Amino acid sequence: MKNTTLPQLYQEMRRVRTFEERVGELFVRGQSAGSMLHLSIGEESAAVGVCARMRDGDTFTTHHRGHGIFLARGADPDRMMAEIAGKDTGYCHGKGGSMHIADMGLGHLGANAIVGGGIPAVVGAGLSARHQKSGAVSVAFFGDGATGQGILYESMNMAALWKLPVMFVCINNQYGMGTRIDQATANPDLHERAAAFGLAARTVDGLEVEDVVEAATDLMEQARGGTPAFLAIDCYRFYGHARKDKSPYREELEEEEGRKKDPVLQAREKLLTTGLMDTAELDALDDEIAREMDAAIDFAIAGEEPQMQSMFRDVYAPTEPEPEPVRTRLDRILAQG
Amino acid sequence: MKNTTLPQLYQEMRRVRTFEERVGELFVRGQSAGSMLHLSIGEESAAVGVCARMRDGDTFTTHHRGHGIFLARGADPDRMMAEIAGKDTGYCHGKGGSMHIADMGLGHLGANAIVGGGIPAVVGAGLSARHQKSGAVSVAFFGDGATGQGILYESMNMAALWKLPVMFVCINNQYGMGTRIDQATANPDLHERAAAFGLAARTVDGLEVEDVVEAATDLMEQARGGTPAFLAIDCYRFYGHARKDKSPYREELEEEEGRKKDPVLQAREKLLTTGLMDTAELDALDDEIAREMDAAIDFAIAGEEPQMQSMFRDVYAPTEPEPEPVRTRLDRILAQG
Amino acid sequence: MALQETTYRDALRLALHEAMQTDDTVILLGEEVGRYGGAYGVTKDLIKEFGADRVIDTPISEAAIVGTAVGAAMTGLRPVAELMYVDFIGMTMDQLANQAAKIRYMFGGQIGVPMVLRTQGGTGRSAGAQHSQSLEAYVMHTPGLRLAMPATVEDAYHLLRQSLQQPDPVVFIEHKGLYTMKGTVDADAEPVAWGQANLLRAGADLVIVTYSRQVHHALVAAQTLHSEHGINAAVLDLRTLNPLDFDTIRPLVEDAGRAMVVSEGVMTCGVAAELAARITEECFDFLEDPVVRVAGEDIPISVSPLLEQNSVPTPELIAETARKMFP
Amino acid sequence: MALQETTYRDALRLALHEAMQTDDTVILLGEEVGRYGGAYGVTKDLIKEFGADRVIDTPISEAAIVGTAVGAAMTGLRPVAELMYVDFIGMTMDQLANQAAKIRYMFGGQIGVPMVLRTQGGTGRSAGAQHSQSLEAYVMHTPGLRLAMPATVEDAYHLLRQSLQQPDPVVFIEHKGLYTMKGTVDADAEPVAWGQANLLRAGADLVIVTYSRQVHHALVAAQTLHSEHGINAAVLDLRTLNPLDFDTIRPLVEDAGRAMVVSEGVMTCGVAAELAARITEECFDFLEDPVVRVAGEDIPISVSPLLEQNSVPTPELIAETARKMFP
Ligand SMILES: Cc1ncc(C[n+]2csc(CCOP(=O)(O)OP(=O)(O)O)c2C)c(N)n1
Ligand SMILES: Cc1ncc(C[n+]2csc(CCOP(=O)(O)OP(=O)(O)O)c2C)c(N)n1
Ligand SMILES: [Mg+2]
Ligand SMILES: [Mg+2]
Repeated sequence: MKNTTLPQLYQEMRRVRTFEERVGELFVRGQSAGSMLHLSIGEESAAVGVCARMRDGDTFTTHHRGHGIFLARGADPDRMMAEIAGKDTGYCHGKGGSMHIADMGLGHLGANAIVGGGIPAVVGAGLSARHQKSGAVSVAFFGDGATGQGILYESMNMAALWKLPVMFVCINNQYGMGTRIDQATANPDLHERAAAFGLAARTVDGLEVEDVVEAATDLMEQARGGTPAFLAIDCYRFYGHARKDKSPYREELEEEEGRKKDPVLQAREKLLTTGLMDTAELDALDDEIAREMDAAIDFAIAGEEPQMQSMFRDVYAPTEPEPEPVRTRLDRILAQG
Repeated sequence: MKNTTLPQLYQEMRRVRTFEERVGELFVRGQSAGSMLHLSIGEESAAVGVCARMRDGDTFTTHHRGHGIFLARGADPDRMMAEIAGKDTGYCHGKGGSMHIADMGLGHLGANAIVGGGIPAVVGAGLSARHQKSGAVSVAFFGDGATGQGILYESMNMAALWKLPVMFVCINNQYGMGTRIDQATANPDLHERAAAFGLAARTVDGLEVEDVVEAATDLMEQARGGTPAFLAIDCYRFYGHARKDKSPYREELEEEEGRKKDPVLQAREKLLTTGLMDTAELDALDDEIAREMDAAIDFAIAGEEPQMQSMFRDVYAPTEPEPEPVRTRLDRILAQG
Repeated sequence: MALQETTYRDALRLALHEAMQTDDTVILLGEEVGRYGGAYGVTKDLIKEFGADRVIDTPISEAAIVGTAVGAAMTGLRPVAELMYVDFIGMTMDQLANQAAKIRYMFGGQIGVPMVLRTQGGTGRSAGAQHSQSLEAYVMHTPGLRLAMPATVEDAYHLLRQSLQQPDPVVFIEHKGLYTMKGTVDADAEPVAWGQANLLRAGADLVIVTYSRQVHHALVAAQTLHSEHGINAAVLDLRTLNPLDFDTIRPLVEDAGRAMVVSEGVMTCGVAAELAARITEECFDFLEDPVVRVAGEDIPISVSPLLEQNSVPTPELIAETARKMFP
Repeated sequence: MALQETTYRDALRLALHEAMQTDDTVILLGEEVGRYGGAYGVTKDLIKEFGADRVIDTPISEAAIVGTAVGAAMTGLRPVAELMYVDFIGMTMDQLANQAAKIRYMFGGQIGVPMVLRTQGGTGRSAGAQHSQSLEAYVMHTPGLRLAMPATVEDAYHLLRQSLQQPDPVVFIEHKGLYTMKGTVDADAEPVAWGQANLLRAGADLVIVTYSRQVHHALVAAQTLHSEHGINAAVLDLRTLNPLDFDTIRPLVEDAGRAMVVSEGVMTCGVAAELAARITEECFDFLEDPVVRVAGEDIPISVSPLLEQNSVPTPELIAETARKMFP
């Protein structure tokens, strides 16, 4: 099993943190495609802790705040950043962007800009895994806000009924946009709902990444064995919902407290206090990661825009004719007269 | 509180039973509008037991198997039967039929042919009741099959969050068409889901109507007080899903056992054994009800078909122009040439 | 087997059966597709042959059924999801239009979603406003979704087989009024190609462009027009609305100079609008008259059989309208 | 207050504010409409004035939001539900099309559903395939639903006020590209009546029929056509698509003899198809050319700004196309 020692977990979390900081920078520099950029700063242990237990061949979907998860599953930061910039060199040739990034090679069945939209796909992937006897698990990552969506319950019910190798991971950063979880439900103990549908269900605090790994180990094993699982991971969304949101709806004090629950710093402290790594080593690692992510920014900015003609590509399979452009069609029609 | 003595409850249940038998007859005589007729035979205690606790001004929605509920709330069997026959004399002038019957006077916000489709409306009615300080409760009646629909969970979550005077009543007749409840979920203890969303939740056996009344009394009081409630009522669907279904997917033995859970006979027995009514009285009552329902059939059959022109009525409010009929439009267009 | 007398319903089952036999990745999922055999009997007994792992009865969860099919299709299966009535498509439109239809595009061509969503629509059973609709326009308006609507027994078989070979999601809409229709299927014959319209009746005076059950209404009307009025109407069955075979429509309309489009869906903003607009654009100089739309009334469907029947085009309305085109 | 310099966004807020002040039964509900003030700021601060019982923040449950509005409207409230993006309409289509739209009809006229569903659509923010669509055609194809799409600051105010007086459900679609547009509102002036189109520019050579943001593109194009090519194009803003004001369209087209329809929605089976078909039917003998459709490409929207912008009609495409109509 890769990436489960604390130094490894720290490294992965730091990569996520730094990547997200660079995404913010890309935006500030006016180089991102739009402002719909949702940073997962503060949630790194969820992404890294769960992905530490995923294997080659496993599949997953994410919500709109999925950069960290994808990175933790092995994504190339260059192609990610290029996609976020809407470039042809990105994972999806600039068509998907931050909210619709995917990579079949890594089992990433797609991020989703529809809250809850990616959840049922893992049920289907679970059917495939069973059919193919591949031993793979499929994991749906989503936010606390997605617990408002009925499709989550439909999907959990099916997974439990069919005993599929499926896991539901709810990254509870306490907010859906400006709505705190206790303003969105009368019972914020989210795992209780999953239990009521017959899933193995737990909530874990995301402060210590190792706790997340422990919970993920337990539940993913159950899921792989045909008892679908649900894991809620408590954390805090450090910044606004998207790049332009300054979270005016939150008290400063709350934010201060919330940002103290920093899984990256927590792991760093622990590495230091346990003597697993010293400051120099950590600084060197952080620097190396900073360079990696700087390079991703450069790669993104240097990338070409997609070609205009690519607009009509991939609506249907490459074997099929492309849709006729409006302009071509109009020319043909007007040429009659 | 009306209709809560056992003789009254029996009378209401018998009315439902006899009405449904007549609906079957209407179908056999080729006088119903179509075959999408869903009889609630075996489920009478659910309709009668819950409705016994509803008051003037309360509102409700039902599923497609809602004749009994509507009747228990005071519907006129004549106009119901006429609607089921697709006649102008029916509650909805033959436009709605068995699955889309409603009466605003009795607070019936509508039956629904969409499984789960009528559920969220009670949340809205709950908002209205609160806004108007009317003290009314709004009750959604639905089947076990509707627990597959995400909108149920969305609605329960909202009701609990907003502390609305709303009640969810799941009539668990063990089947959604040919699918037994344990083939539709890994955890058939349906009330647990509601509890996980923060509702007051119970399951009650529907065999004894008085048990249903007791549970409904408890939960409706809570709902009226702002703790929304969920009640699952266990019973058995005596016959097929709709008029043409002979339930080949059920074992005969199971059906035999299931039909022993007959709330109407159970109440009758109890009336006899406790001496509250004797056989002669019961027979007289049953006869009177039979005559009432025979009259409903006659009324339905005697009713006029809707007028063709009524087709364009009530798409929009009466103050608005009606949609232009295709025929009129075509005539106008073709007259140009 | 080759030539076979059968029904629309059984031809559909035959197609599913063969697909499941020849391709192990084909699975069926939907409400009542297994033990019950499908609300209209299309999947009858398939569970006995292929087992509950491949013929999967689902809870009543339309949105997740479609979403599950999307995920299955992305990971190597070829799911055929069933939506019991097209009227329930409203619950699935997000999964259908935002997921299935857009995944290939959003992800830059990395992967397709080769699923089929079988469903049925139309009037004819006094089933009321929520069980009688013809909602193909929602699908046709959604780029990325293919749309097939068989009118004949042969096409019930061949179009479904072809749908199961498409690389992209196909919405396959049957008509509830056709299930018991009889006809023949020749499983070995070369079928009309996917995406091609089928000229079921030639006629030099007028082209009636239609699909699904209205094909039969148009054929009846064409017969009346011929025998009673000497008008020769061609009847073209589109078979698929996406792709739309305009290459077949164009020369027919150019020759006849008159076209009528017939659709059971409500007129406004429906399939008939698209067909009329397109024919007009492409064949304007050849048209003697405006393209005439005969379509569903802009109203919900009633349960009353009388109102129901008159809410959608009838053979009489088609014939009567055509006759008025020749004053 | 009377005449007021404001923005599209603030004009909408003004309309909501006044409606809430004058009618105690008006409530707002939706995701982030309260504390957050709406994703695009339309409902900013209304919660402060009217409280959380009338400005209701909901969980992320689009289907139940619409369903709740339906129930509230049936029991005496006048709910204004907000769908943050029209792209999410797929989750609500059952509640919208099978419930809200059909309740009056199915129940034989017993009751209406006087609710407004406010939402916004369109391109312009690199928001990608699931946040940039123009889905009004789904609504226009659904009998029972009214459909209003304001293009101007005045209409943002007046159409919303009027929508709040309709006896039937209104889907009210704003355009995300217009929120910061400036203009004036005269709250005391007699507005253009509900259901009437507004001729924003006269012109004898060609009628451009459009709505929402494309009105502005058409006006720019008309200006270019006039100044650079001497072509006089009229620009008609439909304002509501249901009701559709054909009485205003007809004489304009009959006079000009040439018409173009412009819509940001995808072309196939979209609003442009309906408009083109209808104009052709009704004005056939007056048309020199086929009615020309300038509409969204039949593709999803990309996040890349370059591809996004070119996926929908631009002023340049409108002008260029119009020019070609006068060879
Ligand atoms: C179906 C749908 N509804 C609403 C939105 C708008 N929206 C985007 S993110 C978001 C909040 C999601 O909260 P959560 O699931 O907790 O994820 P987080 O942003 O906190 O990571 C909302 C309401 C959307 N994108 N899709
Ligand atoms: C949305 C939707 N899906 C499927 C159906 C078809 N259908 C009608 S009733 C039914 C079973 C419902 O079961 P349940 O909710 O238990 O009610 P019951 O029939 O047992 O009273 C199904 C699947 C429907 N009408 N609506
Ligand atoms: Mg969150
Ligand atoms: Mg049931």
